[in-house]
Amino acid sequence: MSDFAELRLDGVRRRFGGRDALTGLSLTIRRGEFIALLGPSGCGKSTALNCLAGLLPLSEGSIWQDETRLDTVPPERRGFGMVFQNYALFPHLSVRRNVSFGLQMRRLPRDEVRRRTDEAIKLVRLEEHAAKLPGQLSGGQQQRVAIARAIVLEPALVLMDEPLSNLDAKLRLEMRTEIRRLHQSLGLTTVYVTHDQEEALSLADRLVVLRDGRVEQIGTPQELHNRPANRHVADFMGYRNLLPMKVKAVHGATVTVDGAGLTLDGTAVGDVAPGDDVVAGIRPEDLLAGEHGVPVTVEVVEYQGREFAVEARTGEGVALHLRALERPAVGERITVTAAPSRVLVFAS
Amino acid sequence: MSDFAELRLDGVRRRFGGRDALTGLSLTIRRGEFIALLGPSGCGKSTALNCLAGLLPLSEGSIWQDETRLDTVPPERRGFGMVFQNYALFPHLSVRRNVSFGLQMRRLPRDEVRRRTDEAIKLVRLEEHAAKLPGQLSGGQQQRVAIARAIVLEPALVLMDEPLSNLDAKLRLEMRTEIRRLHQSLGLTTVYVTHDQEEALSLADRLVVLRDGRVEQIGTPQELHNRPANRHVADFMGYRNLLPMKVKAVHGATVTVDGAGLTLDGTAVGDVAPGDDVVAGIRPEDLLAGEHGVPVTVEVVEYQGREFAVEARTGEGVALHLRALERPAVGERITVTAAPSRVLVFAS
Amino acid sequence: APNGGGATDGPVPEKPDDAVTINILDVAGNLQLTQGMIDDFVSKNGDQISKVTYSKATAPELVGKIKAQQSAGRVDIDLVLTGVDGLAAGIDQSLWTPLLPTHAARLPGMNDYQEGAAAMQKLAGDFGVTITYYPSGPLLEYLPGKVPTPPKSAQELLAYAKANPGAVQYARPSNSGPGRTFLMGLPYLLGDSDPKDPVNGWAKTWAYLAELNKYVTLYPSSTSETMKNLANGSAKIIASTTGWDINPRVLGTVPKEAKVQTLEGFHWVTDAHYAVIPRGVPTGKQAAILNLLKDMLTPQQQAKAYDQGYFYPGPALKDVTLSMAPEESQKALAEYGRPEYEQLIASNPLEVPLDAKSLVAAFDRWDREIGGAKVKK
Amino acid sequence: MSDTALRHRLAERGVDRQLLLLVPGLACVLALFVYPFAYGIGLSFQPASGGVLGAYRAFFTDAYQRDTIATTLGLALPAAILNVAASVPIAYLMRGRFRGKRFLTTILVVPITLGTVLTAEGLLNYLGPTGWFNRALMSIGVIDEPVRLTNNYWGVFFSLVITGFPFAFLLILSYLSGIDPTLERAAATLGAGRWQRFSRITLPLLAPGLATTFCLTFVLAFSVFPSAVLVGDPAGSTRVVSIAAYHAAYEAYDYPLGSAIAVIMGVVELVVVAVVLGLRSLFYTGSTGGKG
Amino acid sequence: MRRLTVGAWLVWGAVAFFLINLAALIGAVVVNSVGRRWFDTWLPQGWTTHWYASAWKEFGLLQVLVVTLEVALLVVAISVLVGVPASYVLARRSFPGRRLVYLLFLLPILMPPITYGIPLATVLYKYGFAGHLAGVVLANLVPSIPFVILTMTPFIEQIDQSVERAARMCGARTWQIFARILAPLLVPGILAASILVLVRTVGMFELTFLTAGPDSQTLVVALYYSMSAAGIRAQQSVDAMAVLYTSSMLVLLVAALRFVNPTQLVARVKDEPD
Ligand SMILES: Nc1ncnc2c1ncn2[C@@H]1O[C@H](COP(=O)(O)OP(=O)(O)OP(=O)(O)O)[C@@H](O)[C@H]1O
Ligand SMILES: Nc1ncnc2c1ncn2[C@@H]1O[C@H](COP(=O)(O)OP(=O)(O)OP(=O)(O)O)[C@@H](O)[C@H]1O
Ligand SMILES: [Mg+2]
Ligand SMILES: [Mg+2]
Repeated sequence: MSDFAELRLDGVRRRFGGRDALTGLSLTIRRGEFIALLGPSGCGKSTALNCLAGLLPLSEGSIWQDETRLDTVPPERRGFGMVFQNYALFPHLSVRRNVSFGLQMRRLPRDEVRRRTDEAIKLVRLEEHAAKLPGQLSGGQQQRVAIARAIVLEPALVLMDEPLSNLDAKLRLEMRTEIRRLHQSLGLTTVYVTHDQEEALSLADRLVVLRDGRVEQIGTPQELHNRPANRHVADFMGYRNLLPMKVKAVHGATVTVDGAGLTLDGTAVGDVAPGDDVVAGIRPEDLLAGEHGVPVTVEVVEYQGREFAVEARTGEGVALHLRALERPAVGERITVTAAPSRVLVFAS
Repeated sequence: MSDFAELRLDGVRRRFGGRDALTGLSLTIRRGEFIALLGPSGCGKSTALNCLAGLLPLSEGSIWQDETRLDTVPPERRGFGMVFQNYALFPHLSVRRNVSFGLQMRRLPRDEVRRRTDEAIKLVRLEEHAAKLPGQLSGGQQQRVAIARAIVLEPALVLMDEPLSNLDAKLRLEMRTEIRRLHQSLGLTTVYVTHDQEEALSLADRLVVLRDGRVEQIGTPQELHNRPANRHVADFMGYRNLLPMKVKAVHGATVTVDGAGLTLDGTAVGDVAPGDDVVAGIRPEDLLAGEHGVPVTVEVVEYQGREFAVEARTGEGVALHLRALERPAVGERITVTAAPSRVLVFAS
Repeated sequence: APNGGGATDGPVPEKPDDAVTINILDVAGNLQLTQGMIDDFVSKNGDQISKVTYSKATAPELVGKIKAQQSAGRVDIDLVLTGVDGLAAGIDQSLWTPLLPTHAARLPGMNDYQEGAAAMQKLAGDFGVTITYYPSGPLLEYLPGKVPTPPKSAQELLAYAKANPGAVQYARPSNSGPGRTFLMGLPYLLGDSDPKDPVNGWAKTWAYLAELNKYVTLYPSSTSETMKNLANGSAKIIASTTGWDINPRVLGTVPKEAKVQTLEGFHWVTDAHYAVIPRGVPTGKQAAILNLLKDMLTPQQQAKAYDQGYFYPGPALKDVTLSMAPEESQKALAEYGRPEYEQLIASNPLEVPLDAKSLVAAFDRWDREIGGAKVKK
Repeated sequence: MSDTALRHRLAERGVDRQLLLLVPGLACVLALFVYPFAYGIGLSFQPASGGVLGAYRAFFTDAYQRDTIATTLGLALPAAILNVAASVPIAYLMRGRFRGKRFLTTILVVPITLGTVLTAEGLLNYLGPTGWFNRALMSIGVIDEPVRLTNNYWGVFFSLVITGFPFAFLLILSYLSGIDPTLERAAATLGAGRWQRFSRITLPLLAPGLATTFCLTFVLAFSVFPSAVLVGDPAGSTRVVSIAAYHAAYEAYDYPLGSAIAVIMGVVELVVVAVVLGLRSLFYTGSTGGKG
Repeated sequence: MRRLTVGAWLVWGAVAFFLINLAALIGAVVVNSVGRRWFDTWLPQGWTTHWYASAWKEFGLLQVLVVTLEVALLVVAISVLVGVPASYVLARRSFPGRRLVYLLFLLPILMPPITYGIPLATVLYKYGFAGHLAGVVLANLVPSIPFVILTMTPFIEQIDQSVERAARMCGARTWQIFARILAPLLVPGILAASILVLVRTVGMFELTFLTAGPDSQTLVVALYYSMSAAGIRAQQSVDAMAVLYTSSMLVLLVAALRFVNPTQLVARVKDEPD
């Protein structure tokens, strides 16, 4: 198995003891793409990845690599690389021998093993640490070993299962750039699992949002960010204000909703009719303090470097999250509005 | 021990087997303040907190509560509340009994225990879960139990040791607001340990930045954000571009530095003289694409919702992190500049 | 314990002041025969003995235990029932309270020992009182179905073993009564120079055992094992004694039809059980024990020693006949007993066994040269 | 003030009043283990004859005594090796979760409850010349003479296997489940087949556990006493050291010799354990991925 | 679902062979203990429970069982009382000499009981403990206390220390922490250790054998005597006694396995779903 033009998952389903962990995942991965699987804990992300890697047999569906059926091939013969959440480095082997393990399994000539190992170690900038055991490395370094080990085989596809979740904030940012760089410079095809929307947005060419084992939406980061398909995706995409409301009027794509003492104009996502219960989603950064609008009382103010994150409450007691450039005083009353194009109305 | 006007740490030092984990921490905490201890892993944050709580004896120095010496008082009699990183809930006691534990230790009358427990549980909105065991709660709920348990005693001081680090991104944001709200509404005095600068900035009235057991800087969030005292603090405060350079000229507060093929004007922090080796710190968001400036090649582009995070490389191979509103193509050449007021020059 | 704290030496009263508790340690399997006698005495003499506790141990531990208790100054074993081995080891280490001749007058039964028992009593010196006795062996036991013509002399036995390798079995002597009786009986059969001196006087015996060893595949570590093998046919001829002949057949371990055979020119090597009192037992208890022993050495009580052939015949006294025994004994022995024993006992010489030291030397030599010879060096 | 300073200095090094909690345990071990052991060593240097080393000389110059060491090692080493070697594949197949695992584990661990006597009786009854085993073999015609499996080396060996295997199995199962299963999966994605995953990842990580297990099983087997008497040939091929020690102390009343033999036994065993643990230190001995 | 390889078939075959033989071995004893007479045949010539009754009577099993229970409970209680605090310190604290102390606690488990049993018995006899319940209990403490320490130390280690600190911050004194927080959390561990110690003590032959007196024999020792002491006994009643012994041990073991996951003896890991 080596290179391919596309990889197709076709109605992939996996059950655990009668419960579906993943249902009907259909997805085509093109060569060179960076795909992120995104979703809350337990939504089936790892299950999907393991099915793809061959570590879990499918309950239904099939996986195709161009015209070859892949789901009956054992993992060791799929030729994919995988980076595990906790890295899964072999604790008894040095960095060098961790990286060369896969090459040795292929019985490549010694010289080639040495050459390619050195190259991979250099790529992840671990030359100085090549002789150490994984236990002697920091989290970020271990992470890099795991990546080197996966890519040294020049795999057709690299799978990564929340590779950054064990790192601290600063390192996470750095490693994120690193991963994207490697993907680009080596021309890899990558499937990346994460529950962090920021990470997914910043890394991927396309995102697959999962919930309860089902696909909620597939699209580019922009698509997901600006037009989440439903309230769950919106919740995940940073629409922190999700207000249950009722549709009052519909004018084309623009709907007027009210509820909890608020009246807003927004853009409908999906079909809504007057009288429907809906959820209006607004990002904090789209709620602007202005002359006209809803009066709210400032409750909590947080400094965020440039701006202030504010939690405020309407007269009816609904909490709203917004941003302000100047620090408002706690208890101050301000008015806020949002552009109708920035208010998404989801059928609930 | 109960209320106080201020709490004073005076040259607090703690050694572990000959190695200093914390040296010369002097700090005055005023009633009602929210202090954050910030620093990378292993810098002595938890040590400082545990010394304050009385869980670790001091090697040197003293702690004073107004005029009473506190460092010889055992923890159970200092009357402080503490929220632990992993919550440290009593796994065998229900939520209610976790919260009431401290009251029972004080041998308060039954009625009062019940009343105050109910109140605290209501405050953190866990009424429905009062009878459950901690193991049956989600991370955020456990977090709230831990807070309720700490504040039910109406402690003079609440200590929190990275209370949010085990939560996922979305929940972390919510709980952060929650903690700030409780601090404000109950009029608590809080000392909060974190390694996340964003968290520290958004929560605290004053920040204490630690490194290797030493205080690097104490100040308000704005002070730290805009005027970090040295390169380490800057690194922590999001100055992602830290470029080693040489001072070319000094004109009052403005210095001209160059190195690695770049020449920049910046603002000196501390004393610098021409010829000095310095580090220039620039936040990614302060590096602007413009007509004139340094030409760089785009290497990695990450989508971040509104803007794009870009890693680019100068002709001399120095990596720069910047932001762009439009997606630049990888490989594209652009020019970037930074306002001199936004470039900080640290003596190194 | 009642009377536990009284003086341990000085004159022994006729009776204890108060009823005492007696702890009896049996290292010889003797209680099987005598527990009935003791219980009987206790039930009739509640004023002397309020309670008896019985316990069992192996002979090798006896010395260590008593010695340790004596050096700790707190002896809580009041009466020991032992075979020759334990008795002798205790004499050697001066563990026992001398009972004779001081208390000879209190034990009139001792005058009525039968011939063999009287010889055994000599071994006990001043310390032990013989309470049961049997002539033991050596006997050969076989199933007539499997061995139609049993060997009649030592040489025939050897020839038989040679012809049927693995068919002859005796248990490791140091673990087995029949095993050691066979060992001690051989010098008489073979006409060795000094049957009482295993080191220098047993030349023929050791040679014979070594020769026999070539055809013995197995020395089980207990007599029960040899009995089981006889029963299931994996052994054809095994060493036995009168008691081991009768009792296992009663118990059903060995088929009823098993037969015994003696070898030409054989001498009985007798065996007995003794009662001894460790040093350090309070005089009150000593008095009670002496009264108990006196009672045990009466013909009515001795008849109980017939048991179910466990130590056949069992009584140490003359003229204690089977008809005096409890009905159960009579029934068992009527069915499984062998009338020919009476004749055999009467017409063959009785020999006392080796003294303890020689016996240990014999065991050691047997272990090294016979039992251990199978191991390739 | 200097008192608090000292207290602080000690506390810095981890010495404070809580350490008193160790005292009862330490006292017990010192009084009941170290003291008797030292006493035994002392006793072994005071034989009735032959000077300070007389008891040791008596042991080593007498081939009959000396050979007990070889006999014991000849029993204990193969038994311990077999127990460990047999446990590995079984435990390996029982990693992970499957239905009936607990039941199967329980069944495999049952021999712990048998005790020496039942094992001995069972072996004598079952493997004896007319036991079911020989009967079965003879009735299907594999053999026509009963094979002798008791009252010799094999009887003791089997009893050591029966009593030692469950311990080895439990320990190894436990060590194996301490190895992070994702390591093998990682190896699979790197192209390692079943055997390579086992031999290059699992086995090396298990090696220290194997060494520890081997030591513990070996200790059990090395001290074999009752079964050597009951199913063995205690005068011959299974005259193990403990029989010699028991004989010397409790049948010949030669306490110095008994103690000397016990000391020799301890030394031989510690040598074996030291060799094995020495080999163990050649392997990686850190965390195996599980939260240990 | 998982396909079995040849190797797996071989291993399961070997396991089955072992288990079949084991079952037959146990069966042989059980059958013998209820058989009337059993010579050269497949099965005995009749059945009876008479041997159980005679074993009960002949070996004074009631008293033996009482003694066994007393010894086992005392040993368990003392070793838990002594061992748990020690393992607390070993789990929680690092102090100079910690490794030495740990080694000291490890040694009695690494040494065959008979090597220290003989000198121990001599010493216990010297001080007048041996031959009584006290001596048996003391001797059995030697491996039991270290055993409790070794099993409890990892157990305590995995209880988050900050729970104790949290209790302290709530105002609890040291003893309150022990009584209200640690004790309830340690119950499963203590239970597991206790049952394992119980099983070990009931099964411990050497030490009990060397130190037991007439009134302090436990079941194993009585069993050994019944097989090796002088006198004629029916094998069947010995077997009956062995069956009684094994059944009681089995009950204990099955109970133990309810509390201890056998796979988590040395390493405490969460069962990873796969
Ligand atoms: N081996 C298994 N046996 C039973 N259920 C399983 C198993 N593995 C996963 N599941 C269940 O399948 C569902 C999906 O699990 P999966 O590990 O794919 O989630 P995830 O999205 O990776 O979550 P996380 O972010 O926590 O890793 C969960 O409900 C989980 O409990
Ligand atoms: N009990 C201890 N014994 C020895 N060294 C210790 C101990 N506790 C902490 N240290 C050392 O003291 C230093 C400071 O530790 P501390 O726990 O205060 O760091 P921290 O800032 O809280 O780090 P983290 O963010 O990882 O929690 C570290 O180098 C640590 O290794
Ligand atoms: Mg997952
Ligand atoms: Mg910390």
